[in-house]
Amino acid sequence: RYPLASFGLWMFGPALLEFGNEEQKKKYIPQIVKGEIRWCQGYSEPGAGSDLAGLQTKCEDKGDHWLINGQKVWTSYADQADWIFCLVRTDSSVKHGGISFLVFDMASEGVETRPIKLISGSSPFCETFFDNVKVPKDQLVGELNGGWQIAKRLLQFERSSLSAGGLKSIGGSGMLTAQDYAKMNVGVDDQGRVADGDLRGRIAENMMHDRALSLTVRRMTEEAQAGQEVGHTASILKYVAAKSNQDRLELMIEALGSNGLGWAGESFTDDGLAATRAWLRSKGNSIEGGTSEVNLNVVAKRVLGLLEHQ
Amino acid sequence: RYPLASFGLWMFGPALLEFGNEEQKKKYIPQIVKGEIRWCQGYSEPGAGSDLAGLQTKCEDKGDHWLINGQKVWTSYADQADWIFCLVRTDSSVKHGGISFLVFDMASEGVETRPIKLISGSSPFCETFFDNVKVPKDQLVGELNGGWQIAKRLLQFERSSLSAGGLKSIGGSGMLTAQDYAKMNVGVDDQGRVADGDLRGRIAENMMHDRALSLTVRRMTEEAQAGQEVGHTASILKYVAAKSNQDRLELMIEALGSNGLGWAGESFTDDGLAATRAWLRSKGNSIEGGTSEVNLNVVAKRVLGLLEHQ
Amino acid sequence: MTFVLNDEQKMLRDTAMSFARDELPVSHLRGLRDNQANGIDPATKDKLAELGFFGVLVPEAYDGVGLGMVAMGQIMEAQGRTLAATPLLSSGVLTVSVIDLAGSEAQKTEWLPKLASGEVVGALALDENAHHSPLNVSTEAERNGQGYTLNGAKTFVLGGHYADIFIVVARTFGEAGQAHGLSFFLVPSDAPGLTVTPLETVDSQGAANLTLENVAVSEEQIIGPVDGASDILETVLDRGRAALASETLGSASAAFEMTLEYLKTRKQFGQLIGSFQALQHRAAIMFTELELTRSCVGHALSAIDEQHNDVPQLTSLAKAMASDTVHLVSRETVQLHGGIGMTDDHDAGFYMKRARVQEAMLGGASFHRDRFASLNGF
Amino acid sequence: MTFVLNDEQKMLRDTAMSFARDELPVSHLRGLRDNQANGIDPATKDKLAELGFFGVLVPEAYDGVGLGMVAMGQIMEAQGRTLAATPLLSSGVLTVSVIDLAGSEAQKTEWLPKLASGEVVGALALDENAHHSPLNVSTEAERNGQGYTLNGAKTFVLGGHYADIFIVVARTFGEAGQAHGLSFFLVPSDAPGLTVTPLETVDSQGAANLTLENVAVSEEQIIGPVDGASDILETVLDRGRAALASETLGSASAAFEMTLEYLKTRKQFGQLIGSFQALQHRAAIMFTELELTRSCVGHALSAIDEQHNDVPQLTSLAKAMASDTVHLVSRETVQLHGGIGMTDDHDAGFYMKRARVQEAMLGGASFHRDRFASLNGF
Repeated sequence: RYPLASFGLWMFGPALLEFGNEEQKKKYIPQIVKGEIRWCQGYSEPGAGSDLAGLQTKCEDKGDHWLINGQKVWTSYADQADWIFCLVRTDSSVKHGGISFLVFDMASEGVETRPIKLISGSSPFCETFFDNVKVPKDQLVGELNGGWQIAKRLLQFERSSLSAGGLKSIGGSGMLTAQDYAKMNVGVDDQGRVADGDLRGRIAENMMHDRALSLTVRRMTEEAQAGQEVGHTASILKYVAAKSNQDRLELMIEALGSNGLGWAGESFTDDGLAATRAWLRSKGNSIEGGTSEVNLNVVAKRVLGLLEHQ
Repeated sequence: RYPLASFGLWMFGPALLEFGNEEQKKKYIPQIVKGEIRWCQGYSEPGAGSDLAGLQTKCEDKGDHWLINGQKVWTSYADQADWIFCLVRTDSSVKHGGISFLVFDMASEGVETRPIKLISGSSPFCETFFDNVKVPKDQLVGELNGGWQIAKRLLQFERSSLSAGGLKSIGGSGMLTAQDYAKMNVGVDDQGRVADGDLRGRIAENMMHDRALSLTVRRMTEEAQAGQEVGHTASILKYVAAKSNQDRLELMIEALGSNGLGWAGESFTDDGLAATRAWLRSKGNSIEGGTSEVNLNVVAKRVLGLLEHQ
Repeated sequence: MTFVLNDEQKMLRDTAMSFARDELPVSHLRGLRDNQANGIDPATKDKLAELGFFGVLVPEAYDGVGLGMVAMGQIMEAQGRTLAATPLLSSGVLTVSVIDLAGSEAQKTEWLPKLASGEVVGALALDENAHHSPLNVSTEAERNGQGYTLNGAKTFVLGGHYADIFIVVARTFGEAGQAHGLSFFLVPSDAPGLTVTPLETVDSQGAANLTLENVAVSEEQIIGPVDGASDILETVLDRGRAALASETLGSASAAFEMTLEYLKTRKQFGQLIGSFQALQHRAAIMFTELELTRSCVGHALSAIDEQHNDVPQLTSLAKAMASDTVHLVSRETVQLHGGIGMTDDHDAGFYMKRARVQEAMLGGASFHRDRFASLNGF
Repeated sequence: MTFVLNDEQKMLRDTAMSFARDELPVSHLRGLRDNQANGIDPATKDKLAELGFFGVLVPEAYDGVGLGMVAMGQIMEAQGRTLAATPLLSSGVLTVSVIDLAGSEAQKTEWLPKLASGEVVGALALDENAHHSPLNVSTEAERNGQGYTLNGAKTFVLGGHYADIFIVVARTFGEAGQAHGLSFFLVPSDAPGLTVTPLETVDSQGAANLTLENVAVSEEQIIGPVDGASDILETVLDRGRAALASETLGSASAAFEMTLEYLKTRKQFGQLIGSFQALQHRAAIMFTELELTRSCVGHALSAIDEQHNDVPQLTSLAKAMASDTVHLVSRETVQLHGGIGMTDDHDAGFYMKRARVQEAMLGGASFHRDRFASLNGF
């Protein structure tokens, strides 16, 4: 069985070490390390996407247990997970200061999951519903109403894992490229250049940005090794990676022509069908793990020091 | 002598007819119609560009006269004008409701003008300074503190005159085009196509937008004749005209290569030099008469009905 | 007037808009997809026929209404708004135009009434490669005793999965790439040697690949001059491009309106997302491109009806602008909807998928920029 | 390490940055312009020479410091920040590189020390057309008894108005467009038959057109192999492109910083204009492009020093990215400054004017996208 290691090992584990109490560490860390328990994370809600702190899943103190009601969305692999770590609202009079962090068993009564079908087809994402779910009191991690601090730390882990390489693999590296398809489907002139100079120029421009992104990742690595501050440079990566990958796949679909317009069936090549699905899936790159709009806000405010309206 | 008809005849005249008193109409309208008096308009200030109502030129009531102190900028032909119609601040406790509309003689003591040199060279624009300028009381047009209403009406006249055709003539129609220069300087293939397919595609795209703009102006005209509401369509024209003209001239400079990089001298052709100046001058298209940013705000709010933050 | 509809056109537009809105909403396409109908929908076809839509370009003498391309554009735009899956473009525009412009009196009398009534659905089988390239035809029509024998293959034939008859463009002379030597052949879908393979396409509207193996056609099945089809073909394609540009404009407009509505209702950070200035400017830019595209499409349609001599340039303008605009709008539609726009439950993806088909068919933006540049001498 | 400077490079960078900031601010170029100096500024040239900048690429054996392109890139970037008008690119990069890479021992001994000390200023006379096109050389070098006779014309020669000597690329064989048949000739600016016409350029930095009418050169004035200059030429040009990309990056960065400062101080509607989200996003996008460009420029410079075999691809990448970025930033700089940015009193226009020269020289973005695509096999 697929261990779903990433959520436990890379994200929840480190957070638990930082924010959990001794008992919790003793109970969960060994399981995480062994990969015995498959974890999922309950963060986004239908009304709380970019504005995660707007979440409304209600958690009431019932004396001997917490009572959870609400809905999560984009819960990866929720339908296969054993446990969830979850942000809930324990105080609705304040926004960030009314959020708590709980863990509980996905087999609890009142938990239901429903897989989400994407525009590109099936996905690991689920909607997760909580209907009067009872959670033991000792499964609160950190302080009551102190969950936002843990959430922020976890988001950092998530964003750093959505690096350039991470995104590109979504698109399926090893596939043929836009320029391959352009050569095959549009043809070349006597110097081997893609006959459509307009398309060729746009493919070259995208390749250049892609190359520039790789070089920027390399520059950051070297600068970090040399002890230089690289936070400013890092802030642009997610935005650029999403845009570059999306543009790359748009060009691939354009170069494929009608070969890139299939959904299924033997009249299309596997490569062509994979490109189409990858193109559609890539549209999520600029939404998941922080939208591009939020990325640009962050660059403008934290890096460039531009203020909000006063 | 150049009558500077436009400001008097097209803008101030109609406004005077609407807002002036009988005496003022009797005094000024005949002069305007005969073109005897050259008018200029005192609107923008260094601190009040897009936010025109932020103007600070002070006008004090001194019993038998108004006393004006302050500075105007972008006053076209101020150095050749006989009279000015001018927005001044008569109440600093409110913004729009503290503005009044005055006319006065540019030969008044305390008026000074200084021509503005643009990045493209000399221009009709001036800075205009008022140092204790005395203006007779009967030269207030409309109500005291009622000048903003007149200003808005005048801005409408101005924007409608900055139409597609208006902008293009700034760039000097009749000049050779980007595609002409591309053919001459980049060369063509055996089918007569510009050899640089990337540049060629971008020129075609710009021509298409330019053509689309002309067709949109034509569509508006026909729809207006047919009694349809065309305000929504009109709102995009200034923005598109500025962008299209700027892109056109950027492509022309690119196609000209080093022939487009001259400032003066006989080593460059007159056409090439004119293109360079037109290219630089066109950068003002998206600033003067309402910036493109303000245009887009207007479309978003008035046409699309999007709200401000609440 | 070029841009203002006359009363007849206005009425047709209203009818088409109501019909699409009430009977062919996006959920209708979703239903077809979920039932594996591959865009085939005889009930809808019959309703369209009843409304007379298939006869809009058919002259009255052949039981059509002969209203022209401006009228047809209104219907196409309406269908584009809701992503209606119909064979109107392939049959009512492309097939009707070939027969009307190139056919003999006998051929017109035989086929146009049937096409106008929807009794027969036609499709134009032209492209053989992944990219639209009208002269790039290798399908061979070899002279035999009684007529011709066709051999070759056609790819991604619009409406090909739906068609009762095909207009096959084949080469009676010369080589792929040459204008001279193309001819039209009318081939029934059940002709021996013709294989029609339906395609399951990304937009759920379907299309078909054809293979022709020794398909025998008689002299009577030739439409128009032998070797001389290419001029008429270009005229027919320009009608198709203008019609498709109208459809594309409709889709882009509807996707934009859906997005605008979302900007006005979705809140994040306690604010309507449509009150964020960066999104306001992006919405204003989309609106701008839509207005520009509307002018180009309207002008192309009326230029065809008025037989202006710059129709090729104007249809390339309309098709390129419409393609670029729907590309922009479909990307922004998903992005501005955020996560919900990525789900299959939402309509955003349907617009995006159809958009790429609209862009590619009958020449993408890059094809038409190239053509526009050549027509402008550079 | 590719991107991290060593101590020597860092020191040089600091020196160059301080020098540009303190002694060559944009007002210095403005002063030169207002005095009709056409970019010629002997005092600055002498200071650059004192700092050793002309000898950065000259080996120590010839009185240079031999620090390489990464080092040179730091100086170019510094000069780009303040739009310094100097002959460093034409003399210290292009001329030095031709002689260092192609010259004989005697030629190096004669010229490199003089170039390193700034005693002699050189320029590379290559382009003959409005667009950079290295093989498109028609200037003819005809064999005569004692050497060669040169006839032809060169256009917009960088630093040509400044130069004491020219490296003239001329054709000893074949026709314009061919790689084989090019040779380098060293021609003093006072050679009989050579006319140097200074150009008054938009960026106020100057350049020159050359005409060569029966200019006689001796065997000793040939640099490198007869007919075989094109490979070395490409290497030299790639150094020039990387250096110019560095300069361009410097200009774009400085213009961006100036704009950012303005966004933080200018108020309209009672708000800092930098608090408007649409402008914030545009600023963030500029910052992004600058960061990407910085990586490409840094990598191109070090790849040259480390003699990677993908230098051509990397310099095209750096030059195209730098050109596109400075284009974007220079447009936004004027636009975001509004009216004040349109006035000659402001520096925005100086950046825009220099930007178009930086973009066009040694190949614009379109030239380098074409080259990059060809090098990548499509």
